[in-house]
Amino acid sequence: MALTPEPGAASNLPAIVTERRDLVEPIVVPNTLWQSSNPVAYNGGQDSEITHLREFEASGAGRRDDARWAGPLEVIPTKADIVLDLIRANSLWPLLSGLACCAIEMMSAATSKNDMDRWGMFPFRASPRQADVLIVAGTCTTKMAGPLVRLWEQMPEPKWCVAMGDCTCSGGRYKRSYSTIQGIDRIMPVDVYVPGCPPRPEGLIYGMMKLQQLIKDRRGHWPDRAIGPTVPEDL
Amino acid sequence: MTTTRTPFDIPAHASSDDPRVTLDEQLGVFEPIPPYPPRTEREAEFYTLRDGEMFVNMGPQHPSTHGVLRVVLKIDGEKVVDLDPVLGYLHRGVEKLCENADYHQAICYMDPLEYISSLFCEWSPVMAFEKLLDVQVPRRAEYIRVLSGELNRIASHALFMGWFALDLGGLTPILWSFIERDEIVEMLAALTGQRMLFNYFRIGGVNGDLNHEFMSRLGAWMSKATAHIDSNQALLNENEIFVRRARGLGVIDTATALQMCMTGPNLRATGVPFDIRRAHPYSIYPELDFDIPSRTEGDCLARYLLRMDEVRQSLRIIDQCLHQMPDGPVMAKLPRLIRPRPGRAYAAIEGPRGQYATYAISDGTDQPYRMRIHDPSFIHLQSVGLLTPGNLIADTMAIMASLDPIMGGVDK
Amino acid sequence: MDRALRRRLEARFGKVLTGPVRQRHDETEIRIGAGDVPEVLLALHDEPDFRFGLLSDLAGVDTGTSMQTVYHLWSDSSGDWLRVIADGLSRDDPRVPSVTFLWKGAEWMEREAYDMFGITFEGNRDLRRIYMPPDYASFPLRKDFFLADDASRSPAGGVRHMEQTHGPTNAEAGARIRQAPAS
Amino acid sequence: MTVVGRTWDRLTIPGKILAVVIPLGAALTAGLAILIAVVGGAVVQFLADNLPLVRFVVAATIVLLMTIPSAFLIIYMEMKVIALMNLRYGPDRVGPFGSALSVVHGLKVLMKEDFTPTGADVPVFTMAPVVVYMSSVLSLLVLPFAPGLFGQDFNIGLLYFFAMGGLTVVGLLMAGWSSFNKYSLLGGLRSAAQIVSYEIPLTLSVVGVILLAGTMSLNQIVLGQAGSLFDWYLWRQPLAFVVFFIAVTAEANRTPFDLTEADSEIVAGFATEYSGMRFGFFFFAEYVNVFIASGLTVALFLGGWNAPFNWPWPVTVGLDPGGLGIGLLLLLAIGPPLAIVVLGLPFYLLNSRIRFWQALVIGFVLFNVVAVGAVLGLAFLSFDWVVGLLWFMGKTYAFVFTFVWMRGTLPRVRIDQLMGFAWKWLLPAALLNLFVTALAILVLKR
Repeated sequence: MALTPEPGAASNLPAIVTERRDLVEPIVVPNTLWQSSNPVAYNGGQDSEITHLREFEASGAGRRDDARWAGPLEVIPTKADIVLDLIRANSLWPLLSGLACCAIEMMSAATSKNDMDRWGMFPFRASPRQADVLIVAGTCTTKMAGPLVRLWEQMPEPKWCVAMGDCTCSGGRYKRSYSTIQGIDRIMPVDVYVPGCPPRPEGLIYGMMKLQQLIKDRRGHWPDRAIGPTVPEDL
Repeated sequence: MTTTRTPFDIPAHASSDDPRVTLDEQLGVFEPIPPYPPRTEREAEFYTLRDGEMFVNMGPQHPSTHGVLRVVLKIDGEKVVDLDPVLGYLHRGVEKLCENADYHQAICYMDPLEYISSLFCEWSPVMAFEKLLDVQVPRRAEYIRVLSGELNRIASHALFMGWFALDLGGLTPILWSFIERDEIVEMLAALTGQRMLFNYFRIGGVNGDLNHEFMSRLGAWMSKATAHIDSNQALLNENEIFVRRARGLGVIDTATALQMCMTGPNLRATGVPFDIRRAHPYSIYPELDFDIPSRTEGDCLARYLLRMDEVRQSLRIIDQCLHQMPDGPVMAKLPRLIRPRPGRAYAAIEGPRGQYATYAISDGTDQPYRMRIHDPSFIHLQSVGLLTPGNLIADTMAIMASLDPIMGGVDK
Repeated sequence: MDRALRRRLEARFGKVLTGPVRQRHDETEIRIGAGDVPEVLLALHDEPDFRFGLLSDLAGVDTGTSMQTVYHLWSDSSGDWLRVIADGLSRDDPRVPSVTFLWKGAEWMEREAYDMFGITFEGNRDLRRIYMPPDYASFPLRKDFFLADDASRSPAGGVRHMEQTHGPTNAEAGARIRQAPAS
Repeated sequence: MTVVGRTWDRLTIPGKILAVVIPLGAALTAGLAILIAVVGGAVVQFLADNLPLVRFVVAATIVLLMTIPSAFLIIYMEMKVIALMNLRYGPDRVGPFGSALSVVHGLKVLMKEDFTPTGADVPVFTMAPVVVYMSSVLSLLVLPFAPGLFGQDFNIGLLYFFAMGGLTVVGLLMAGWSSFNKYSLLGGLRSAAQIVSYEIPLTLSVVGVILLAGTMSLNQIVLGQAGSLFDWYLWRQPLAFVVFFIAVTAEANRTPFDLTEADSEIVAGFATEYSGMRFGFFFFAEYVNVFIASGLTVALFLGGWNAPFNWPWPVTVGLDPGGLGIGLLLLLAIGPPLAIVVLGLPFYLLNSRIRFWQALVIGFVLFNVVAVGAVLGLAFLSFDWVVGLLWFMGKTYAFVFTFVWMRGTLPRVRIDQLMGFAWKWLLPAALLNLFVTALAILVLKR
């Protein structure tokens, strides 16, 4: 499907992404299909200034594979990775950080009725240094974006992110709001999206089990991660 | 001799609210001091350190801030000297969104405000819109509203109990209270179709009539509810450590509570039996027989025990609703598109945390011209700054939990 | 509806009122000038006729032509909510005396009104932004602040705060400021 | 492609493994034989001359290795017991009944990114977990597990124990200071205040025991409680037992005294900035401390490895395999198959859906169970250290369960209540106990 920009589109935006390399770079996926009825409302239509991920990519630090997956374990035969991934998949400590409504359902998923502990996902760590998976549960506002990104960057590799709820997946019911982020995949990489407003606890557990499957398929590898919304290759 | 340090001495660095976080290379420190000169008297006073004091930045991600509250604590050792709550990390602009939505859609934005007592967030705007429209709600709908509302109140108080215990270090109460909460929420899901954000109340009634699954779940739960609540409380009420920590902590007297505009259980714990269900009756509450519990101590333990008493009263109300519920329609006859006459309406109800109020202005179009949401969490969180100084760090969490704020309601 | 309250209010504040006392449902509404707010509220709070001890709500309103602050009070001597509207604040520089000397709890509500409307409450010792970050420039609940149809499709993708960068003069043709009804 | 390459390709996987292992084994054996022939005598002589040193090194190594499985066991126990107290299942997917989950957690922590925050004092930051862990491990060295089964029998064993336990606070303080984080600092200072305060009633409460036993060697203290249930020091020192148990809970940083890592107050306390295996060390040290606290309580007050009753019958297993002569060989050859068939036959006869080979498999499994049970039972009857170890571990894990139970039930105390409790109640109680004990000994001995 080839789409051409409409004549009225802003010219300072980058072209439509075509390669996988390009998908890694931008934080804000340029939109050329639609124009706001009031473009000035967004500070003159300027780009986002959240560029830390872009700078991180440019610095090349993310491409060093230090102690993330292989590191000192490179000497072990490749098949050992399967075991390591199994271990990682079965011990996912979420970060104890709820943003809004979904946090209650996240807690409900960990409590007696829907016991996430059964899969080894229970010890909710209060400190990001010890957490493996960031469940972004609830609406992320623009004021919260900075702290949230810092939390993500404070987590040690390997780490994963689960976007829980419509607000974190795409903006949800706050899609017109002046102060919410329209999907957290604009500021940080996301591995699993769990839609729903809020999703049931079973939904979150299903998402976490999907994450386990992804880990077993080696999805957490940093260079393979696409930053930004998941856009089809042919767009 | 005390040395003081003002914000001007600190080299400029990025604000924590700025997404482009850059740590100062040489310092490597992130002080919560704002990088600009103080703009108000209070800010200047707070962000000036005396000898031996330091700031601790609690939040926006902290296990016991009940969401994304950020509290800057000024501590001297373990003692909290002063604190400055920083809000807005969950500000979603609901009031503005409501002004851009029509009357039915506006109710949909209400649910996520106080997400563990959503029905009360819907109730006050619905009542305000009904006042604007001069609609008479069918009696059966009123009974269903009270019934589901009181169930939601019990769920909310159950979570309060769990969180309060969790912030005091207890692990088990929250899991036990979540069992009750899950049962109630599943029951309401059978009634409303959603587990948390019910979106059940409509202008002129409720969305649907009682159904079989709801009634059977409710009956099964009611038969064992009292025993469950008693066993959950036995875990805490007879626990010496818990009682010693909560008693005499964060005492607030009646005059101060009224000055702080407090309502609900937090006000009633100081000795004023002020409950909007009795003080300014609405719905069918005048026809129901229930007590307004109140306590005189005004401390954290009183606030906790008072909520537990309220749970018992709610059970009474549910029982009466089930026995007295009349037959009839559950929705008033209304046009699809609502255009109230220009005017203003104010409606307040008693929720699990206090007074939920909505002030709606209509300009004759199908969208509210202005919709002001008054939320008790927002008001009560304010008094943390009054109650905490002089106590220890651990008490900050206990006091905050005993006031029971929900950040969705605080930040709107 | 409490007719006696209306008579008492008219008798006590007859000179100060800028409009008629209105009553509808269980609400009584009076309008006063911004400068009279402290005296009127102090009288309502203290005098034995009224005893409005509880400030139920404090809100700002942008009527499109002027600003208002609205106080809702509750008294155990009356069955009505009393709404006090301080009317006629200028939209360029809205100023009104603070009521924190009566209700300390009004402080955050005034901060919120300042954050959302830019109303300056004189006497509030902590009047700074409460929801939006300190470097935010606009006042979102003002009527000349327009929302996008869909912020997620805007160029900045909703990652930044939405700011109001234009006054009503340079708004496009379709944009019209809603104005409150005359009532 | 050479001949070797083709041959290699034709080999099956076991063949490839054998082709590597057999030459390697042969070479190693040959090398070892030469080595032993050349320097063996000297090494043996050296070891024989320095037997205490050898014993110490071996014991330290074994104790160090022992901590890891016991920590895993306690972690699993805590997860499962707290889950059951919370009316949920707890881990049940990884391993049988989720028993492998604690190992999986441990291995995962091992493989996380090792992280040092900006501004941290790197050497101190790196050393802190090691200090904490080693102080726990070194305390284990004097703990008597069973008669003849202990690391080292110091005559100042108890003193050494408290000295090593007090070293923990240094590690926690190092962690709190070097992390460059205010929560860590608060946690470290809290732990310093807490452990230093509780060290005093802890030490004073055992002085009564020392007076009674007349020694500070833990082995001798346990021997002094030999006999039945009523010879334990618990009955002669009940107040000391209560004081000691409370103080040791505080020393091990367990609920309700877990203020140093109170996650609802100071995020994770001293461990806030630690990730990866460094955090793992803290995590393990906590559970090793639980084990040590329980073990010490058992050794001091509950008779250590002594059975709670006088062993009522004399145990003599007069088994002489040599007496059977050639019959032993026949028994070994015929006995097991016969036993397998005999054990499996009922399943074949009673259940028509089980085939014969399946019955044989069942018989084989049952035979193994029976054989292992018989050997263990024989060992239990023959060797007193097996009996002692079982009693010691049973009592110790009962106490570990108590610690877990308290964690599931109790809220956390506040720092001022904690300190006030130590100084206002525990210390006077410990002193009172000391004076009363001393007076009683003085009066009774005269």
